[in-house]
Amino acid sequence: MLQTRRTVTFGLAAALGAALLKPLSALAAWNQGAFQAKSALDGMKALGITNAQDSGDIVIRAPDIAENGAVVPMDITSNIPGTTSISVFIEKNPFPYTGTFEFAAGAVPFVHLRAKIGESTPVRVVVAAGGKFYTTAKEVKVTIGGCGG
Amino acid sequence: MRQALVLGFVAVFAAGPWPQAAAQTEDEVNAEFEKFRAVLEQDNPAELWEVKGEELWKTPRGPKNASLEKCDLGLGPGMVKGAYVQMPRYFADVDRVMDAEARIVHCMITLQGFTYAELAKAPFSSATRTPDPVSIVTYVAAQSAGMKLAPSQSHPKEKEAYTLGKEIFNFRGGPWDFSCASCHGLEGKKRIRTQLLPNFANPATAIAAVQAWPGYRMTGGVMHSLQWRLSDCFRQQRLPKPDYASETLSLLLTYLTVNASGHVYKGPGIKR
Amino acid sequence: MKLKTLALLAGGATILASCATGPGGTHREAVRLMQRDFKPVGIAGMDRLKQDELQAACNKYNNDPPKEAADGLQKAQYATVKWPADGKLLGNWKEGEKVAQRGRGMAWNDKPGKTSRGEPNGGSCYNCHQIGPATTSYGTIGPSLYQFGKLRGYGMDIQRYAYGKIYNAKAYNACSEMPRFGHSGTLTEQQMKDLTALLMDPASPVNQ
Amino acid sequence: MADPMKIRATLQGDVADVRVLMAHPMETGQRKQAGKAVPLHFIQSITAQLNGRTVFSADISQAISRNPVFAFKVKGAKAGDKITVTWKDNKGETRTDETTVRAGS
Repeated sequence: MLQTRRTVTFGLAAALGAALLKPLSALAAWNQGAFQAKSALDGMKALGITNAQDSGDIVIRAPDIAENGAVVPMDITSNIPGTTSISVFIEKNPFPYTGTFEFAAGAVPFVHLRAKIGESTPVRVVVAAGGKFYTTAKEVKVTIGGCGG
Repeated sequence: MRQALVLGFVAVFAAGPWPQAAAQTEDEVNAEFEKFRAVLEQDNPAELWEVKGEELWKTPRGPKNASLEKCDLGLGPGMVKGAYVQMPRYFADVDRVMDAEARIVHCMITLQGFTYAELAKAPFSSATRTPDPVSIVTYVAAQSAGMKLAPSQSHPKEKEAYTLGKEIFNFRGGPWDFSCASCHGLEGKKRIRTQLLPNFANPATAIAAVQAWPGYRMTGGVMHSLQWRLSDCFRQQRLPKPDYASETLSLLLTYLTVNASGHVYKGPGIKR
Repeated sequence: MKLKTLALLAGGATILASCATGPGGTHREAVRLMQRDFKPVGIAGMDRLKQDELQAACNKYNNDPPKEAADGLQKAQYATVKWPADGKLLGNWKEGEKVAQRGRGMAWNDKPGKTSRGEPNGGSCYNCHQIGPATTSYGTIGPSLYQFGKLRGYGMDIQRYAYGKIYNAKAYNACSEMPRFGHSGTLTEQQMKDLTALLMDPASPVNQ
Repeated sequence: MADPMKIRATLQGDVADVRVLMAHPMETGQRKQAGKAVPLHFIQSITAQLNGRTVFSADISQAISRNPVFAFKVKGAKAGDKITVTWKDNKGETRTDETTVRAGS
């Protein structure tokens, strides 16, 4: 009984949440499989990303050497026409898939985010545009710091 | 086919080399840090506590159900704008010099009825809790953003605070013989690991002691004030622990802030 | 003098201020306030605010003692160095590298001889010195120790200098900023031998 | 109850530059407090609307920094338009805040 009620309540909340959040095409549900993948490649597989082509039209602005791995700022811009989403993979993190950002109704394919980076790593970005995937990567180093600043 | 595509991806991954990090020399590394420090400052989570601090300042709270709008930060009751850059300063009601957070704590005790013991019990932020005085001092500091540091040195006790603060800054003790000056009294752009050590005894560089505090610390993702920073310095000096909002810390802050006089204070910042 | 007294009277702060007039008086007053305002935490007891002869002298001379005073202080500090009974000064450089990297120990949450994590105390060497070539995030408060033995020779005199300097840096430079790792009980004899090996073993990466 | 977000939306030409600060611990599940691991607790989804129409959305992991900061840009916005941002975390907690688009300086 309790079980059922909880399910119902949860179901309702989820439905309400879904209505409120109005997810865009691909983001029907938070992709647990992709987020729990231990490699960028497995994460991409779970997201259905295949055959991504290297592209010079994706710009990642991130530090060459991050002052603090707990907060690494990045600006990611796609200059590929028809861009619908930007996905980020921090390859050497325990769970590399960091997120997907979707753009609609006039949103410019750009996002600023700040991520935790455990050790020096390539940051790989995959852009979806016109049903195809494009990719580039940037190496970010993480250093050992001093005291409290 | 699918397999081939996935393999193709592996090839792309393995192909490397990744664009080599261009920054190499110390100066280039520091320039890189500075560039992205500016990016981080543009949207600083410290603003979240500034908002919270303003609410705490204006809301009646504590056993006496009073707001802090009668708190005198040196410019008269309730005057917040520009108060932070003129502290530490002498307050006749306590007959001593107080820094901003010490004064806020004093007001919370006298106006709102909180006790020192409860405020000093866990005075520093953790991942899950930011003490009220930290949020309030963040709000107060933000109301002085863009103003020049001008702590008063007209009262004899303010002058005395400077000389005593200087002694505390230079006091060598503990098992490692450290003083504040061991790290922060050195000329020549010295570093601990990769962290630059500005000389706080030199008026040209002393601004670094107080600039960007209160600050959002990236390590741990917490809001910290100068009270925390000084306490942590003494921990790293391997000395015992200074009392929260104590006179000793106000004296030390007087020395540091007077040395930084004339420099523009940019408001709550972001720290490593 | 008269002016000063007048100013003090005007401020109404006579008693406190008058004992803080001379430099020694200011120092004493600062120490009194610190002793009042600090509390012991774990191994960091209030005794740490009591300066020993060397610390007091360095404060008094603003870390720049006249030669005669410096000589006397250094002689007294040199006498504190306990040399290993077996006469051997070189341990294992690989262990020394770990001690050099580790920066913890002796603070509020640490234990006697151990860090809060239960590791042996560190020497914090890389915080201030360049040492092995693999570590690029090193500090610059102290001189570079890269190729320490290669540049100075591997003889017993240099070994003794390295060990003695780690044990009590003040035996060589009275008001050095470097802690006295043996004298303060921070590092064990074996740890100091391992550090000496890191600097002096021809096989250590430091000397490549 | 989660603390409010701080949202700023400023026009640059006809593009609204939207910057969002969120108060959230973004616990990775790896951090230990008093010897015990702090459970995973992080924002999973973010949606932003311009006058009720979704323009930007994100699914994210615990690798996003504590107290997250995001910025995005929306073309065709006008001063006075309403920007609404909602986040939802893995414990089902959610928070919505809004602001109006302001003319650039």
